[in-house]
Amino acid sequence: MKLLVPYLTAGVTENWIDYLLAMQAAGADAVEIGLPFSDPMLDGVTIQQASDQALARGVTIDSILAEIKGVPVRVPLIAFTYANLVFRPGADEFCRRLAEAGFRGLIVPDLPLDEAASVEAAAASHGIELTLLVAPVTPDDRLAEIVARSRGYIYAVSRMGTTGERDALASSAATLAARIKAAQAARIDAASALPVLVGFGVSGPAQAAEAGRAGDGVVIGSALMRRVLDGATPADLEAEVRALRAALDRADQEATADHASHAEISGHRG
Amino acid sequence: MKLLVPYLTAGVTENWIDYLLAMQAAGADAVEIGLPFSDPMLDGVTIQQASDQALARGVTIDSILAEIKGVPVRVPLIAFTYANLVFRPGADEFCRRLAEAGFRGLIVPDLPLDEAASVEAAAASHGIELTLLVAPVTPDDRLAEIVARSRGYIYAVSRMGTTGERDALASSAATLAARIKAAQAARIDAASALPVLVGFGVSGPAQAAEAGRAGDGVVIGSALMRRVLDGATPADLEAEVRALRAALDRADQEATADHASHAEISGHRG
Amino acid sequence: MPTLMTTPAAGRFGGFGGRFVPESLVPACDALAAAFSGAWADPAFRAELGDLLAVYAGRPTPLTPARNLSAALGVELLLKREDLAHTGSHKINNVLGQALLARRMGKRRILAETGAGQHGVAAATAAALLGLEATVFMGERDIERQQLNVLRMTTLGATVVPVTTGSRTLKDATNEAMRAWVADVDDAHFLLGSVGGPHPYPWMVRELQRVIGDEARSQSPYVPDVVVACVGGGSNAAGTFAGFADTPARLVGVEAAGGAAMSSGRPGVVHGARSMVLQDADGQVAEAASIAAGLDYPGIGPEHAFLGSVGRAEYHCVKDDEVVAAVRRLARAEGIICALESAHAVAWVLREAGGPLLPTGSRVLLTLSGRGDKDMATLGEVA
Amino acid sequence: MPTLMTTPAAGRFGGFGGRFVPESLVPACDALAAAFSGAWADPAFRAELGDLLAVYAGRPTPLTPARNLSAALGVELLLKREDLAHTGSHKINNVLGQALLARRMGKRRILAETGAGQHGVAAATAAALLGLEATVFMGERDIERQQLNVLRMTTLGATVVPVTTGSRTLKDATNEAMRAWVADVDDAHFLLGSVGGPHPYPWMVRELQRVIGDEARSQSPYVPDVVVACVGGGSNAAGTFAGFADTPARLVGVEAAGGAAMSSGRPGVVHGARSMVLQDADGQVAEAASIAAGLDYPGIGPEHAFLGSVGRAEYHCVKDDEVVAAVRRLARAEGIICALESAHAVAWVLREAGGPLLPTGSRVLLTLSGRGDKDMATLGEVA
Ligand SMILES: Cc1ncc(COP(=O)(O)O)c(C=O)c1O
Ligand SMILES: Cc1ncc(COP(=O)(O)O)c(C=O)c1O
Repeated sequence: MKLLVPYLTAGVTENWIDYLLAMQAAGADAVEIGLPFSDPMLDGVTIQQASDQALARGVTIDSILAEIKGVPVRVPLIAFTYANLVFRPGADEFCRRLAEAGFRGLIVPDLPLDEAASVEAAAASHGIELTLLVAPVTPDDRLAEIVARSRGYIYAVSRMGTTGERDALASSAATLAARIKAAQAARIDAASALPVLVGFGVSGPAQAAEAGRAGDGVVIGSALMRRVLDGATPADLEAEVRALRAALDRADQEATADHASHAEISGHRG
Repeated sequence: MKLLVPYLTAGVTENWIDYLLAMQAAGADAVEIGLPFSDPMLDGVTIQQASDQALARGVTIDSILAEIKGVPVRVPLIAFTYANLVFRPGADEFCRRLAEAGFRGLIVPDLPLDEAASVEAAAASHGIELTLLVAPVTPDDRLAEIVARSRGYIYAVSRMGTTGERDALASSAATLAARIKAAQAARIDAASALPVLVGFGVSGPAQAAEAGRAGDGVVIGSALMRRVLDGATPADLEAEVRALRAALDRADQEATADHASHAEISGHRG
Repeated sequence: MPTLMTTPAAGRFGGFGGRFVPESLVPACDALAAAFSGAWADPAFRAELGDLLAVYAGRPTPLTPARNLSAALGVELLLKREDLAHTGSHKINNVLGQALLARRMGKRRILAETGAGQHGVAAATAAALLGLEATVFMGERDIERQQLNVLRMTTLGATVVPVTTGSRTLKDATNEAMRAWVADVDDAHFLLGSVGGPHPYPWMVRELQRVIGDEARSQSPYVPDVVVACVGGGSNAAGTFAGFADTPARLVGVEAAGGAAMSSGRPGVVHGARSMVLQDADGQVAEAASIAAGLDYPGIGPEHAFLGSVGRAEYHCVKDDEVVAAVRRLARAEGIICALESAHAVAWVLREAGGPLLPTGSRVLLTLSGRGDKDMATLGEVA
Repeated sequence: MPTLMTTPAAGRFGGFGGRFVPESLVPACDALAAAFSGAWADPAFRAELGDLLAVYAGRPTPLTPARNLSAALGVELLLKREDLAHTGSHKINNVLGQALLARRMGKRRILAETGAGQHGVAAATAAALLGLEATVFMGERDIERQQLNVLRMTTLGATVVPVTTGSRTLKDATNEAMRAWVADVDDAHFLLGSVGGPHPYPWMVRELQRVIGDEARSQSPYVPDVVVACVGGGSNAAGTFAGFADTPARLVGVEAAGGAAMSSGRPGVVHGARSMVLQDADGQVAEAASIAAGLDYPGIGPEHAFLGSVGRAEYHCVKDDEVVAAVRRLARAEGIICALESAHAVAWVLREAGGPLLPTGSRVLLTLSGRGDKDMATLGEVA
């Protein structure tokens, strides 16, 4: 089965939790929860706008975590945010609060390998999986190290660029996923089994299927957040995610004609 | 008798000749006719405005001279203009045209002694008297030379500054007139007999009388041109000049109680 | 004295600096660091840059004794005149170096962020001179208040991209420039304008700006007691300080009260480096607020955070009204209209001269980072 | 070669020059000529001026090879960078000299006329530096199109007097300044901005500007074939030519087509000197019309009239649209935004390069008299 991981900016609207539940209902395998940051350096216009909108509504990390805590989600939640929000309270405290709110994983796009050590340690001590990103330009030796150190899954950045919808999936996505797979094949530890998710600029069922074929699944953010910003209801969004789910499953069935695929995101929520 | 020389910007209004006749009728001993120049460097705002207005009406030197030629004026006319208008056709040609139009004299305020030779020669050859100016700052030796070379009269610039009305006559006027008189007294030629006229910033009967006491007469320009620009009729202007005449005559009678004064501007118009 | 202002290992200045960038930019930062190391050690590169600085940019800039102000204030004030450098500020020192480097690296384009527009103008200038395409990102709010510089950039052939996100000022322009870099990292060099950003920028830009301090040091008849410069990102200050770090001179950076990362900020990570940052309790970056667009920035270069933390440099701040008064006072006393940014340093001297921070008789060297033509409209409004 | 550009006897350059001023000003002109003769022969005065030019005004200005334009045009083009001088043009050379002289003569005030505002800014600057009061006369029309410079002058503490007479441009401002001088000749020095006016101005201002030509001569690796400068009143050209008058270099002055006193004027007397003047059949001075406020003047300095009459210098003219194109071309090719005035010289080179007036391979030295910041609004309008 190919994994579907939609992205949702926390606090983007008052009823943002309803979108989260809709994503789960539509068959998401996990959800990336964007903790809005004032300076989202790696995000395209859609997610910038969603972040600005959330911050303008007055949400804080505390208010987001408090809201999320009581929500009946079963799928793993992965926090997606920037380094400054992690370091401000301290990586340890930050991860503690994430864990307490029921988060499973953390992604910090402006925290490359070289700067990650302290956060990796803090995350590990709180049972939070710190997922690292691999880019098309990442050299082999570095890629191998990222594969070794990433937890939860491995995030394959499909293209050089920011998040955001694109007309077509970049060819670099397939190449990169294959390189990651190759690096995993050279290992015998748990890292060899981590799913490879393709993200950044995947939009629509066709691209999702294509990205799914390249890796073990997809992360879809801007395409969904665009709908939310444009006023889609949770039900609208659920339909959108269902369509992605279906496209992904179809791609998977075609693929399993050849060989089996057993990707899974470790752990389910409390 | 003290001499009264009013100034009139040629062409300032369509009926400017009427002002000239009014001045004569009111007892002017001579009239300075300003030939308007685009850049009247030594004139204050009033005469600048009068010049601008005349030029804006489209007058030219030719048109002015043509208008003046047929006019029944008996008093001497003295052209007051700037060097560039003299040199443009050439000093000789310029003076020829002045003479032909019936002018008696010429004053060029931006033509100091040192630059005057060619114009002096041209003027002399056409019977035009080139009057030179003396300023309060003119040193004695230079003043003596101006006295020697000035023709028609000697123009005592009453103050350091441009033409234009002032609240009071500068004390420099009396001092300068006295210095000129002293320089004349040292001579035995015609220059010793030239009238000394005080001008630049003389306005109103009281100042005219005061200036008249200082020298042999006054030139009054801005104060009259102000009235013209403000819409005074020729009759209004005539009254104005009569008042000046009366004040000047009164001052003279008081003075002749002491000693006789016989100033005259040489020559009367054809 | 600690060994300061040398090549930082892995871009770290004590606990500050580093490289907090997307994985996509890591190879580019590595390549840039290697290229700059190579170039900086290459006499031919140094000679070419030195030649441009001299015959093109007008270096050395003079060190002007401010005789009238000195007499009035009771301190001896020397002004390092970056306002006389081509394009009107110290920014030209940095851009010429980076543009030469970009060409050496085979890049076709440069991307730059700008606040006051001085860096944007300088970057557009260097790009024109060296035949590179230039795209300059500028916050919409800054575009409004720095029209003159926008016109200069477009006249130089640069494309100015208005940034409409966030506070629509320098920090957002920087985000946008980095986004554009990620998308075009092969062809484009990100020509950062100050000593912030990921390694190697803080080191590289400081090295390119040290010409200010080196010149001033050799022009000054003595080692001054105090060396003062304004601090936005901190490049003119870093370049100035570099010339005096190994002397007993006190190093003073002056920030805008509304953008005082050192005085009011906390450690944080923005734009690729760990440094001092104005931010709220969550870590959301605060909007700075200064009359000087070039200081309207919530962060500061990491080396300053370090120099401050170890006590080698002091950082103070001045308020907008002091700054406006300083522009006027300097103009009337010395006939020099400096940039609002530079006037921060002047304002500090005006305020402190004769007091405990700057006792009577002090010998002060102040870097006048730029000229004030660009600020005349702003100044007209507060008249 | 005739003996050119030496001290003119009684201020005469052949049949041009002289002193056509009201008697009230004659003693002041005499005193000024004597004072300048004395000062110019006084090593202490020269040293003080030289020091200010170096440590304050940023001299020497560089001589920049315009490599990209040279390659494109097929001529070797060197730019003398007066745009880098303090206040942004060559005008500072003259004002520092005259302001020092004014102080030496015990004057308390300076009066200045200005067109583009560059001379006004420079005069206000020198006055501030040397503790003199400054009053600057500026045509209302120029005030409108050079707002930036008006703000600079008032920031420097000068009083700007709008002139509402005549064409409300430079010539009228000059009239007004001379009127003001007559009224305050004891206390005030009339700080004329170009090589026009009565003796000693044309000679004095040329001597104060010859630093341009002298520097360029010593900076240039060769005697150029052609030396080019724009001509308003003609001070930057005169200063430049002075350095090359005794060489075989051709001297070329470039006027605005709408203010081409040499090409379209006739001998005449304005503002105290006999020279070439745009005028009508009566001798009424014509209004010039140029996009460059600093060239919007119907006259020219008398020495140029002389150099032209004896064939030592050539004078050509270019049109506004060529000038605008030249600003843009230079900006994009070399990263230098020059003043609209200076762009006249550039435009002539652009037009003639490769033609009979400027054959391929010519070595050209061009004085870039000022920078273009002040013209950005104007340029924006013709975009
Ligand atoms: C004139 C001037 N000074 C200072 C600065 C601040 O930059 P930094 O602190 O990097 O010198 C700027 C930035 O735009 C500037 O234009
Ligand atoms: C930059 C610049 N160049 C040239 C001129 C013309 O003056 P001149 O011909 O005396 O050099 C001016 C006058 O304002 C100017 O500002």
